[in-house]
Amino acid sequence: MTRYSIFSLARNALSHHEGWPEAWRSPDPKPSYDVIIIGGGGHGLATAYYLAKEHGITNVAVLEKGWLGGGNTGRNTTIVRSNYELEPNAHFYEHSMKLWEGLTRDLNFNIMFSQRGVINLAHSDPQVDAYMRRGNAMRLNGIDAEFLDREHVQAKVPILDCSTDARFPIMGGLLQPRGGTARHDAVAWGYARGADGHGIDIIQNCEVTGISIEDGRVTGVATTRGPITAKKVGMAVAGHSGHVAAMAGLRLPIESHVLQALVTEPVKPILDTVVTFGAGHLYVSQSDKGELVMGGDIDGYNTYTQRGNLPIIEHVVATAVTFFPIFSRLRVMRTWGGTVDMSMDGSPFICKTPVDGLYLNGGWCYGGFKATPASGWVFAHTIAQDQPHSLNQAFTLDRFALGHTIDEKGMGPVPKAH
Amino acid sequence: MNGQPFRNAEGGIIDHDRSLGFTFNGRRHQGFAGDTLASALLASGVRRVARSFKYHRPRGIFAAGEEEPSALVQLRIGARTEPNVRATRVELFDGLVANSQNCWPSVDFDLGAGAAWVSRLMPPGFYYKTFKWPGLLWPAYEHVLRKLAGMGVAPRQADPDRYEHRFAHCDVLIVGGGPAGLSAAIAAGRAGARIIVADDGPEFGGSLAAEAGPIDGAPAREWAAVAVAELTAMPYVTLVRRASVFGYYDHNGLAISEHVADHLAEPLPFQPRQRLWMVRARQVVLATGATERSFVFADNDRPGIMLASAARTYANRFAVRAGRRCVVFTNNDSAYGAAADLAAAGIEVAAVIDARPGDPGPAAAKALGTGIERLAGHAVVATRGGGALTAVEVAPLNESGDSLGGSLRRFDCDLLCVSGGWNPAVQLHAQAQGRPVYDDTLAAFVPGPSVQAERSAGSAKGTFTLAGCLADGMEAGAEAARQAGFEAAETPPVPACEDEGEAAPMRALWSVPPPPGLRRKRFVDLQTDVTQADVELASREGYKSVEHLKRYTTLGMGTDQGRTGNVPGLAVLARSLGADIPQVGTTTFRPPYVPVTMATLAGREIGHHFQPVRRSAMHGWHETAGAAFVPAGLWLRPQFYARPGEGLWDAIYRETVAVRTSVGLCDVSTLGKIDIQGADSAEFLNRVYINAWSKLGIGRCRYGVMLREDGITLDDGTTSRLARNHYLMTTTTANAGAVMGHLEYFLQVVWPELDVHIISVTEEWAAIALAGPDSRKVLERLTDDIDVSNEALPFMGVREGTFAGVPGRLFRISFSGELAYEINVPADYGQHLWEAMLEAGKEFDITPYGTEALGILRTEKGHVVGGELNGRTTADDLGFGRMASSAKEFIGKRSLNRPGLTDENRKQLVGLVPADGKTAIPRGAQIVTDPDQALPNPMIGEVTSACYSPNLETPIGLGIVAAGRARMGETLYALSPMRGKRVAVTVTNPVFIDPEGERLRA
Amino acid sequence: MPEMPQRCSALFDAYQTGTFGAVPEDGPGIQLAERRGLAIIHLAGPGGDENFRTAVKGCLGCEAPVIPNTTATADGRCLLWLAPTRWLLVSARDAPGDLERDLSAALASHSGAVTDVSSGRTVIRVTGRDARQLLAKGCPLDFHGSRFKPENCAQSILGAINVLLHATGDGTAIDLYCARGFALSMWEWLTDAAGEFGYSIDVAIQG
Amino acid sequence: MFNIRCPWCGDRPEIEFSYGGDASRSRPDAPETLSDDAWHDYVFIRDNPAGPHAEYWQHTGGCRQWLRALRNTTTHEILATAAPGEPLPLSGERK
Repeated sequence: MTRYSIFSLARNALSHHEGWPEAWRSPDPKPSYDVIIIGGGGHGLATAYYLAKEHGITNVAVLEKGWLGGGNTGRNTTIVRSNYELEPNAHFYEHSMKLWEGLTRDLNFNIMFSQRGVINLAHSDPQVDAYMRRGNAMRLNGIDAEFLDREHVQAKVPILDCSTDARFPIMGGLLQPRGGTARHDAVAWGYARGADGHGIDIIQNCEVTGISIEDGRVTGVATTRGPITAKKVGMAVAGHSGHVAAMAGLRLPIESHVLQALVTEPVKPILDTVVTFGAGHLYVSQSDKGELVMGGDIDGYNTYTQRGNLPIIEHVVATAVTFFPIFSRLRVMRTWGGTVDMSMDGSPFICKTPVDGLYLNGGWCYGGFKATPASGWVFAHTIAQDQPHSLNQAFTLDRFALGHTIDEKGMGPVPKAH
Repeated sequence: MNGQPFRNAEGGIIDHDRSLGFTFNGRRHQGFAGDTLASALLASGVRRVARSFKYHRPRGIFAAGEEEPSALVQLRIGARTEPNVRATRVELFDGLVANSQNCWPSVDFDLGAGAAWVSRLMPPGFYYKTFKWPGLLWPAYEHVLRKLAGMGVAPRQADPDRYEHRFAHCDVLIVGGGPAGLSAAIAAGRAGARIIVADDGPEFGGSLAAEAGPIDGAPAREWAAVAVAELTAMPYVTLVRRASVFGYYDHNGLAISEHVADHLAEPLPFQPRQRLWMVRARQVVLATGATERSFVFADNDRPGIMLASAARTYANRFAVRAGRRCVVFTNNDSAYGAAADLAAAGIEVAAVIDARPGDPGPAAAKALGTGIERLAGHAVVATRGGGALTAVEVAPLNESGDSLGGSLRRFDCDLLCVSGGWNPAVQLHAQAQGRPVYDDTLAAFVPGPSVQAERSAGSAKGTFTLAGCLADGMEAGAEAARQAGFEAAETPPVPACEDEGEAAPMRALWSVPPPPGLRRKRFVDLQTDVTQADVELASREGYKSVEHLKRYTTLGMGTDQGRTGNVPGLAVLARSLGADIPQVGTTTFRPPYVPVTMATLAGREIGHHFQPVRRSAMHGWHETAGAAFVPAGLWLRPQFYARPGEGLWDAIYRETVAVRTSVGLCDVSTLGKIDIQGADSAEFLNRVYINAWSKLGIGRCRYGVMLREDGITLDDGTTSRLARNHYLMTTTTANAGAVMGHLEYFLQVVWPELDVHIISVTEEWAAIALAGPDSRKVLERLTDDIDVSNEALPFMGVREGTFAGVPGRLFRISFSGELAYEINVPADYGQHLWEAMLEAGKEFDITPYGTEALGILRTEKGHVVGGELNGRTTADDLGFGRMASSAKEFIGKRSLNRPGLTDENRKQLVGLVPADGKTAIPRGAQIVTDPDQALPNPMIGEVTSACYSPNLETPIGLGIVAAGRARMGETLYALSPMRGKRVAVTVTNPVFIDPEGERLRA
Repeated sequence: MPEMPQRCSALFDAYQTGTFGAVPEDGPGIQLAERRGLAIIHLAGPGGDENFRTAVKGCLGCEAPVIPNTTATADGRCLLWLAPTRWLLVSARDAPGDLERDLSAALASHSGAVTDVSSGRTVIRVTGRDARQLLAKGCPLDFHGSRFKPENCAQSILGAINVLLHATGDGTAIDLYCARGFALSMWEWLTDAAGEFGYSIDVAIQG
Repeated sequence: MFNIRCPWCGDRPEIEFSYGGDASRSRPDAPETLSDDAWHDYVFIRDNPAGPHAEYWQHTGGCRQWLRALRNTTTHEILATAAPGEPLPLSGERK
């Protein structure tokens, strides 16, 4: 694996960049592996990478039905944060944050992690209290958080309409300074290159069509490129967890919904922070290219179409123009949708399943991208050790039966509400 | 003609008599009515219009329409400024101001062009490989990179214009008003169908306006005018100009952005600038045309290089010569007509370079005529020039197109017209879930089978002759009408066009090899500055999927969505992979097809109208009294009423104390109110609440708690029995809508057999709480038909009667814990009653109080609200466990036996007081046992409500604390690191005032 | 005991007659007027039950329509279909309390519910040549004359506000019913949207 | 922007409706007689199919009636709608 650096770039520039090797191989699947990861998105690739790096397990294949990073890794709004209130989430996402902070160097691939801060705006006293409660929990969990009152919000984001007579006046905001954004595609590519460097086979255009189980234990998978046996199989296919798990006879507490996002045409820097709203659904940041990247609520019904509809976009944009009046004349350039696993409490699953040797990573709702490093890290641990790490021991399938749900929003088993 | 050296004195469809002045980069220019900014700039001889995104190379005008990748400008100044506007889409108006963007200090001398010098260090993905060390410096690098990127600038002020939405319905929506679209409209319109025709230009006709040959022996534009006149006379036809259909959604829902007033300096009074149409069409005809494309060759981006069709449009439509001397480079017949028109307009055509070794079709050959040199089997391989084109190099091309033969020949020229073939505009078809298929003959993607009720016609379908487009349109329009239910629709006869003869096949040529030894950039995508070498590098590095290519190189990610660059990019990728184009496939086509302003999408529901405001019947009084308002869902509620000179907390404490010592009144109209009638009403209440309702007497009310199906508390409130089968339920303000939907679900879906009718009467009744020790005395002055004595109307009693002359209902309930009542009257009388109560209470110094005082009063009494009803607490957590009936089934009961819900360590509602009796308990604090414990410090609870109690003269709070009920008297710590506060708190009973309830029963 | 006071409309403070907006030469395209003083009663009951229907007709003189989104009118009283078991009774000639009492009495032996909502609804009449264009700015219904016909009613949304629409008489006037709390927002929505066509606000209609 | 055919009001756009989730299961008549597992499945587990999906909607922006729809989750085609007590055509359910 060629190390990337300014020196290798300069050296290759001399030969007109004709000497760069492939970032990862495109091997044919072998008949058998120790571990198969279904899903070549960020989570699956990170899992493979950490299986090799942390656990020395390299006889691993990542099977991807399309192109790697082609699911929600390439469709999200690139936000990274760990501003959770409930303990299991807080510790897990904070572990992810720490991995993010070292990821560029760990992978020798600049994933352009930009800690520009994430602000959640509050528009009423109860919301202020709720954010205060969350921020205090973060601080007591060792996570950075600050409360900005209206004047400080205005100073940090001068283009916000902070007038006191606004329809939903901004009363303040919860800031996580270490939050920010990362280049989403690069995360998949960096992990793919890293995993490949450890000898892991990343196999694109290979769809899993069946999961083989004998005596309650997984033995391999059927694929469009033939059967492959494996001692352990991990599913990391969020958005499609339901029907992949169904191949193993499992039914999940998950619905698939579409989450839409959009970007505007690029403009010179006007927004240096990630901003989210408590009145109307909107989160927005500005990419390094200058595009404003926005997301909002899910469309609110089961769908696998990976495309959305106009009303949600209208709402997202109306919210944006209301709070950022200068956005009005900017133009939306692209909209798209991603299919997300909405779980019954808004929190994920990283766990063993009732089938021995079969592991589930899914239920990410909106939160999958920022979880990528820790998700791979603990999933690798769970697979390698056949037991969860303390960071993911709460993210089980049986938490509903046991009454130990992790419900940040308190909306109950209504997936569209999380 | 002064100042317009490239304008012909006659011709085109502009108004030569109406001169318009405009300013570009600070220089004054002239154009004519009917011009676009691009045509006016070309007429004035302005060649360099923009700088490119990455390398800051000089760029000119490349196209004449929406597909323009290069000539992006900053249009207008001040609050109406707009970045990244295609000069080709701007209709000229007098006083227009435009500037080049992404360059400094000017478009002619741009320091950013220094990027070209280090461009070798900037292959695709260079940033992934660098800026990693030292890690801390990435923010600094990023800061610089962000400023370099970004193209135009956003306005600094709010938008002064207005934007509208409208819904529309039709039998047939026709997208595009060119030859195929107009034909389709005539066919469908004559059949009687309700149709909408949307065209993105200022006038209908598309290429008929100037580029097409004669129809029925007359200029094509006359036929178009007759067609438009016929359509305008049809009552069911809507023609929408300047309207781009940008989104094709489910169930034939299409979105149009109409530029109502962009062609004016500013919109007329009350006129929207732009309008979003949301159309539901039974059938759709896509007559969206086709986009010409270029070739990849060395330095193919200089100002002066232009699509052949664009140069033709400038000549024919605008009477503008896009250059003095031109070379035409083509691989198909269409450029010959262009060459002929350019020659006719007075441009010297130095040569036609045809990549095809053979002859063009007869019509093309005829158009070319004699006297223009034609080089067959040749290609333009490189260009010369500084800031703009000065010459091209031409060489013979071998059969496979991958090497050059013979020697270079140079043609001096200032205009190179390129025609690499045509891409049918399949985007909307693809958005409608159609899958475009690759047509080898056309070397282009054409529409595949339709999934929704749509069909393509004309060049959008790959039909490139005028007669073919007209015939296509007629057939598509008639077919669409038939499918929409107008079965008798006939295909009108196709008017006579000139016989164009058989066109010679095109030669699929994407990229021309460079002359030996010449290493110059060969652009695939002009807007994103992606070159052939970039595409090849991406594929070499493993980014072989077309989606990886797009993301790694940014090919097609520009504001033009790769209109001209995508297909050549696919071809180059295919070649470097050794695959063919269909194998490589396309990226997904996503809305919007053309960029749409955020304002158009937002419409009028922004700012103060972002969401409607819900107001109580007494809102006007509150406003007059100077209340501060707080949003509660969509409601605005009075927060407090400060008197002149009074501070916020003074007012709140005054209001609070007034209730405890004399009497106050509060607008509680926002609470949800649900009227329940029917023989099974009590049974229904039994099923939805945890407690029992069968024995509630008429004229009595009761507090109830309802759960979600997972056993968690959903809502609480009182329900009153008004008559034998008639109840009135109240809900919290926040949950009113959710509870109504929940109850309707169970009545309509689960228990349809119950004889119960429910209706929300929240809006019918104004509700006023009257609270305080003097409240009964006030009440006695308001009503004379109800005995309000304690004996006649005890706590939790309900009566109907008359209040200040208005019939209404009286509830003896108390949220504050004082002797209190709630009076409901029809909302039309709400303000009357409110004022009458103020009058009646005058001698007791009756005091209106807002939500802040209400919050303190209920905290003093230990009543729960949102912080406690947080969607994670059970009824038992909140102290209502004993209310749950074991004798009956109720919603959520079955979930209560889950171990996590019966865990004795669950967080339970408790009261909190500061251990020192005076330090305020911070709102939003978390509760720990040891404040000095190293992080992470385990939190055993949280403060859910906190305030200063002016009645107890001490801070108090409510919290939910693990096993809290077993901790009475224990000292814990409320920590708010966000506010830098830590307070020792003692756990108490959550009811601080009158725990025995003597006051409210007084 | 004081006299029964006047009912006070939610639009009382905002209501100002006159002509506004970009009025074309042939006059404003929209006329707006509030209907005040109506008795509006919500009626629930088994629409399919012949006895119930007979009782309703006996009391009101008009049938409870069973075809969705249609209305029935008799003698100044109009029943608008809301749902299979729900109607809105609107009368310009009855006092709300009397009508509620009479109807309740007539239906006493039937399943059903009679609820006075006269105060809870605000009614705005929109007329003029651009009336349907105006409504199409915020309501997704098909307002074409062949789809939304005279004496049709429909419940939908206008802007973000739930609304009941009734094409009264020959269909040139459309009455909008919205919840009282939203009335001012809807009024602002309508008057803002109508500016483009020019509009007049006429004296409120009593009944 | 899809339309849903309200069994009473006819085709109306999705913005008039509120989603009510999976309608392939119905609430058990007597939850107290159900096993913990069966109740857990009812409250929390979904088939979540890629294809026809029976689901509840409420016409909240219209007649406020709940209804069931059979909608293809891969195309958004509405295959059928029905009032709550009526059979949902094409869904394969047993009456």
